[in-house]
Amino acid sequence: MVDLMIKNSDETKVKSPKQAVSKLKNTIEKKTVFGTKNFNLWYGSHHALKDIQLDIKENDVTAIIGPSGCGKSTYIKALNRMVELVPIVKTSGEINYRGRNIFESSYEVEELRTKVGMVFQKPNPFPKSIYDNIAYGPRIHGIKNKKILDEIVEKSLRGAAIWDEVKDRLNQNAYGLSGGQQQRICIARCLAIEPDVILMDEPTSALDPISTLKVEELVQELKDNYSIIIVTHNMQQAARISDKTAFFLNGEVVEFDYTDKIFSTPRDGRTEDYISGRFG
Amino acid sequence: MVDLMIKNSDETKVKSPKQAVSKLKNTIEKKTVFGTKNFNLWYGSHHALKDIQLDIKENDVTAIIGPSGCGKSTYIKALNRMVELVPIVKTSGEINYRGRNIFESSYEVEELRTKVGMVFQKPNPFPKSIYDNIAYGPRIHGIKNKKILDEIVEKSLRGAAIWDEVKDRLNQNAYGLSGGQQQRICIARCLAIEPDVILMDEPTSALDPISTLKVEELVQELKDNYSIIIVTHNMQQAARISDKTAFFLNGEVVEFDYTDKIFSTPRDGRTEDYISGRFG
Amino acid sequence: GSETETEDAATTGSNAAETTDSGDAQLTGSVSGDGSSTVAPITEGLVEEYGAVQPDVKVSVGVSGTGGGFEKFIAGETDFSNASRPIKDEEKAELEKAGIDYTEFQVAFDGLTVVINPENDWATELTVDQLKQLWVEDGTTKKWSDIDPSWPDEEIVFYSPGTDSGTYDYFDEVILEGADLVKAATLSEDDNVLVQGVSADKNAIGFFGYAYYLENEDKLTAVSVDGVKPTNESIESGEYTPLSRPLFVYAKNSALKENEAFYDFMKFTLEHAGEMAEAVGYVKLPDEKYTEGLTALEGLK
Amino acid sequence: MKYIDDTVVMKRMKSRLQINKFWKAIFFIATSLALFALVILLVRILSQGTGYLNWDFFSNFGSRFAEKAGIKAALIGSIYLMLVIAPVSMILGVGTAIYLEEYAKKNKFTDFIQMNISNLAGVPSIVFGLLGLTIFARMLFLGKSILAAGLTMSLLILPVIIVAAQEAIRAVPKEQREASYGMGATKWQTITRVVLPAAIPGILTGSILALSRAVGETAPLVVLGIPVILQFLPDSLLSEFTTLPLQIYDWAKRPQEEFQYVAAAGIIVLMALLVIMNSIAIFIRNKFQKRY
Amino acid sequence: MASQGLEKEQSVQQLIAQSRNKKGKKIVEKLMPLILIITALISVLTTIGIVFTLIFETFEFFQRVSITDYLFGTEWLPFSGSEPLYGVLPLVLGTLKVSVIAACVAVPLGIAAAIYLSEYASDKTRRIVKPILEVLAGVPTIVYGFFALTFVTPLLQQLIPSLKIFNALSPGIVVGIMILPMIASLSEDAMSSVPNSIREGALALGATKLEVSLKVVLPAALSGIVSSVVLAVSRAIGETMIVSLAGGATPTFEFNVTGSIQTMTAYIVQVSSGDAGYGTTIYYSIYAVGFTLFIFTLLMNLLAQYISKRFREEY
Ligand SMILES: Nc1ncnc2c1ncn2[C@@H]1O[C@H](COP(=O)(O)OP(=O)(O)OP(=O)(O)O)[C@@H](O)[C@H]1O
Ligand SMILES: Nc1ncnc2c1ncn2[C@@H]1O[C@H](COP(=O)(O)OP(=O)(O)OP(=O)(O)O)[C@@H](O)[C@H]1O
Ligand SMILES: [Mg+2]
Ligand SMILES: [Mg+2]
Ligand SMILES: O=P([O-])([O-])[O-]
Repeated sequence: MVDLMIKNSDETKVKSPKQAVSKLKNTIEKKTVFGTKNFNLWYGSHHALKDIQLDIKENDVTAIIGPSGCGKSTYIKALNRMVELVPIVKTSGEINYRGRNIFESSYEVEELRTKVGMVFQKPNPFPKSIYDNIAYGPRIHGIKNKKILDEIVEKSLRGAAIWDEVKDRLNQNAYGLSGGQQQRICIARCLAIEPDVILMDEPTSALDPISTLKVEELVQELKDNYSIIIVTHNMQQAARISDKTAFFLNGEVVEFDYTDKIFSTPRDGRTEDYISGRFG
Repeated sequence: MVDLMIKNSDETKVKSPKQAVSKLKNTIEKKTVFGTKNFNLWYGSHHALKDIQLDIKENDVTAIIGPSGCGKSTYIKALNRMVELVPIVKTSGEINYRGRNIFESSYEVEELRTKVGMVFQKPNPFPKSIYDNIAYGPRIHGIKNKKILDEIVEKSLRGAAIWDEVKDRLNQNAYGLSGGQQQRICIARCLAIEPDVILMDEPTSALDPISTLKVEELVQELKDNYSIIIVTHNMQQAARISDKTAFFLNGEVVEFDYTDKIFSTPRDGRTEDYISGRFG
Repeated sequence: GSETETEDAATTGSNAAETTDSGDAQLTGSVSGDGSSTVAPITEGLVEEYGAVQPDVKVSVGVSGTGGGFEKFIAGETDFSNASRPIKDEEKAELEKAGIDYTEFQVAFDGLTVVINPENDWATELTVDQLKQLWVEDGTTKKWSDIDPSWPDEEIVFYSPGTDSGTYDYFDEVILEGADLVKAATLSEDDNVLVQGVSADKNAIGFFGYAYYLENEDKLTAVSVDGVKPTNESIESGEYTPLSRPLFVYAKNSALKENEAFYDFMKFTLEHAGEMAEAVGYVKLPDEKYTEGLTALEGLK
Repeated sequence: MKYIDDTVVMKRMKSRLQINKFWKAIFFIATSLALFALVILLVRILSQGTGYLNWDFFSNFGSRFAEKAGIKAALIGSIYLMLVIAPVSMILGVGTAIYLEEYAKKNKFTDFIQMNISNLAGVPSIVFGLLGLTIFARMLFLGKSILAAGLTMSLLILPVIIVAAQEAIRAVPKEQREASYGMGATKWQTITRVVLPAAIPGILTGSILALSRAVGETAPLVVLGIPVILQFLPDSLLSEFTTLPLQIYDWAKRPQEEFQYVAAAGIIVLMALLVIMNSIAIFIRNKFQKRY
Repeated sequence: MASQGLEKEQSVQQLIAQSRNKKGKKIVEKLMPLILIITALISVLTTIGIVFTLIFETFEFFQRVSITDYLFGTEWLPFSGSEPLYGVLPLVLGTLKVSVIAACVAVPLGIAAAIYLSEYASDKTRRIVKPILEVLAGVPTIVYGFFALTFVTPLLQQLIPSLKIFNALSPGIVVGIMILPMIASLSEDAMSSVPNSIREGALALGATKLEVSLKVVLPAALSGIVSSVVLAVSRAIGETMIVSLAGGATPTFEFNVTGSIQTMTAYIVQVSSGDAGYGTTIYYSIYAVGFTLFIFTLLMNLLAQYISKRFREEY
């Protein structure tokens, strides 16, 4: 896979010296967060992910695009083993998180998930106060000290760029907020346990344009500290915010490369068809 | 409104003589099916449609585009008064169907809806056999003769380009079909009462690419006999299949014009932003 | 009832010193009984009055019917059982099997009263034979004229207590001598319904406890049996036969011994049953019967 | 060729609309009829019983005199009974529901439990009475105590509570659970901190309705032999006691006419208790109506 | 990871790591499913308990009375001094009469009310009427019993002079009133769970509400409606106090509904609150009747489940 990556980037038409340097740096220096090897996944007899090979690098924003039903959500949910909540799921192959196969039987899912946070398609705050929403993660992991919790809540809400909007009503129910605010609360909730990676499954698809913009900006800010993997059906969004893009089709990775490469000169005809809106 | 139309088409850059002729013909000859005058709609206190002015012509495919929540579905549902199923809805202004205001108190909705068929976003066949699905409409209108019903069913299924796929299993439950097939069954069901206008609310958004293509082709065929109004969030789709496009934003009609005009040289900056994917 | 016994043993211990014979001393403890719905009103009155004398003794009485009461008595769940008929042989055997010794006390008379509609002026006096003729099932549809040709040629409407009541049993035994009761009869466990039925229909006849008749004297006519009308006097004196039946309380001997409160309550019962019976519409026994009972009770202490 | 003749369609339209109106009226009348039955029932009871409703009625024990008869023992007994039934049935019911909804795999055994629960829901209450008599009163030596009756009634309403709790738990969106798991929460943490708090209104509503059924039940208590004549209040779970429906049943069977009115007064109290419980349920349902 | 904000320069992940691996959490995680499965088994134990309680005494009963006499006998005369007869059919017939009458009252009214509430009534009406109906379902059955005996029967006697004080008609109607809310409420649930999209599909074709209700919603909700009816009827079969009070105590094998009857449940009440001695055949007979009743309701319930599984609509 690493070979392939280098080959890919060789093929890329380098547009500017700066870009070239940054890409080279990426390939050489950036550590792999998630290494996916020959990964297959079945829902019962339905083969939803086929032989996935994909290396996701530290501090990148990686976008996953593809038409409905191609397996985007399935893949991202495999990364924190959320997909196992569906009882009929079977997998083969490996997904290595920081070098260790997460499907190893000794790997505790709870441990993995404290490292790999997730933001969902529909904002899903708990029907609790804003404060309790953010404090939920730290609390379940045994942090009870009120002062520390207060700090974590503030820091996370600031991190999710929503502190100013809610600081005066931390005790109100999170469902009183607008959809966009709710989604940022969910991001803040995720930040509260300071994960290493953040998975986002179409985080803006239920939001209005302005909220979408805010979340997109937030993603750009977060990438300094987190590795982010984002599923989106909005190609412009992928183009705007991601460093790399993977195009999924029918459970396969058709193409995975730098985002500008994918959107300017895709290697695969199907990628081109999809990007130009011929289907999906 | 008619003035506006002419003005609009004057501004359009005419691309070929043939097109020019057709447009001219349109403007002069085509009758108005739905004339919307100063139409407002509120959900409780939420002003969802604001002062809509829109004239929809006979045998056109009119696309309605716009970001989520802008009022597309609300508008299309106002055209057959489906929107009244929401009890808190209030309206003002007029929508004239073939010259008569559908909100007149003496206008029976049942009568209107026999004339104005509708296809929904999610396929919604009845949990009955395919045959009974199609025959439902004619039956409620009192057609009991088995031979006539048979003919109507066949003709409608052919019209919806699904006859060959289902002719051998007309007695099976419609829910056994794929999503795309179900959607064409719903179109056939709508054709069976021979409506004058067909409203379609994102008819392909729940479908796979191939089914989408089939439905799109079908729309093109149907326009010879029906006036079609189609809501879509897929701009390429609007560009591919419609004659005219209305762009909605926040409950207002920002721009309404020939589709090629909208997609090539929109008058309004917001239209351009939307089309180029800057939001939505 | 094992835990009741231990609990009671403790209370007996603490009170044993001062309680000699009368109920002056304050007792605690609990007493439980069950059984006949016929006897229940008397017991209820007694429990109510006893509460004033011994407020800390908890007496509870269920109304499961004579048979239901015995069932619980046999299971050892109750200290005493009210009955509107003498104990049956099966029940005796079961009690023996369960190792429960008991004593039978009579507490009052109930005069089973045969009633007719006030408009009925022909059947106010009946003999036991006529009663049997009326009530026995013989496969025919009965008319008044079948009994006496001078009576109307109209169908008789029968009302009887439910087949599972002591009242029915007693009537069946003494009048029908074990033969089946007429099938056309309307049976009800609720005596009020019988009152209602007879008072609404000119051709109706029914029977039930004396108390129900007393309450509804204005709506019903009581039939003289073999020339005797049911009254307090005729029942007490034994003149009203064979339809006056004794009502019983069966007490568990071991409980009388071990449970001071129960002993005291039984004593109170025998001392006051007569007046209470009259108060709720039954008939008291001749005084010597109660004295006999008290003597027997004394011996069981 | 056109199959649908516009003029025919329009002609038929009138009669179709008329038929619609006619049936709407029929459906409305049917609904009203049910409500009307309730009104008659209430009016009758109120007109008979209000005369006997006074403070003495609440503060007196039973009596052989109608004027002195009160429901103290029965009312307190019914309330005590509820205090046993509520926790027992809710712990068992909610526990079962959590097991079935959150833990149980979809297999034959789970199906069997589920089927068993629906069957139990249909078992006549009197059969539960026989069960309670044999198991609780006799085998476990609980006699005619509050505990024995409470356990019997708990089993009687258990299926209802299980089903209500299952529905409430199922109604918690799976996104809520996913959010919790996504933060590394364990299953039990997710259940106690996310699922149950969200499901509590539904569980309570269902439980209160089930409890109100238990309060009105008579038949199992008759079989258990719960006493009607007593002049004391229960002081422990093993005390004997009586309940409202039994007391009412006993009064209604008395020869004296006045006791019919006393019974009606008892019914008013019982119905008031039920209406209060139902109102609490409705209040909870409306107050905590799902917000997601 | 960024952790500047926190005191002691500790990151949240470090704090988490510290409190990880506490034994308690793991034990709870393992223990709870076990505790919960025990609670789930209580319901199974209850059934087993019921079956065993009934079976032992029923067995004793059949030592004394032959099964064929019991199952096919048309005379139920347990109290007859001369020759007691234990043919259960009159009790079954009494039960059926009441249940059928109850169903005749409750099914049409209940479904009509369900249609009204689900398809015609406004949200507000529904929110008010449904709880009121639930009150009706919650009225204690003894209250209904006296209602039947002292109100409905006299009323009916004005219309049908030949009606006896005890009859099948009046308790049948009142049991019908009692189960009506159950049918209305459960059917309404079934109908409102038919997705609105399907309703809209029909309305958009110009169908009237009636046509939508009867030809689309009703068939789609049929399994739910039918199983609500079956459940309600099974409730009617098991109903005790109403029939004890207003049905009478005369088991007859006749098909009229104006005369006194006895149901299986009423017989059990009669004996368990009556005079029959412990250990007598009569005493054992209530368990046999209870068992019969149990089988009846079991069959009804299985039928309801079968219907709702077999005919569940997919949409
Ligand atoms: N719980 C499930 N059980 C069975 N099949 C499933 C399940 N979830 C998803 N699938 C199937 O797996 C395939 C991939 O689904 P997935 O949700 O990953 O698609 P997606 O790319 O996220 O689509 P979308 O853009 O609609 O979210 C689809 O064919 C879907 O039908
Ligand atoms: N039943 C309703 N009650 C209250 N508000 C509603 C209702 N339906 C829609 N709205 C509001 O009206 C506005 C327009 O909604 P509408 O469904 O017409 O949008 P749309 O353009 O069709 O969006 P989408 O692309 O998501 O379908 C939105 O703000 C929505 O929240
Ligand atoms: Mg997805
Ligand atoms: Mg829409
Ligand atoms: O309750 P009984 O007196 O009829 O047994």
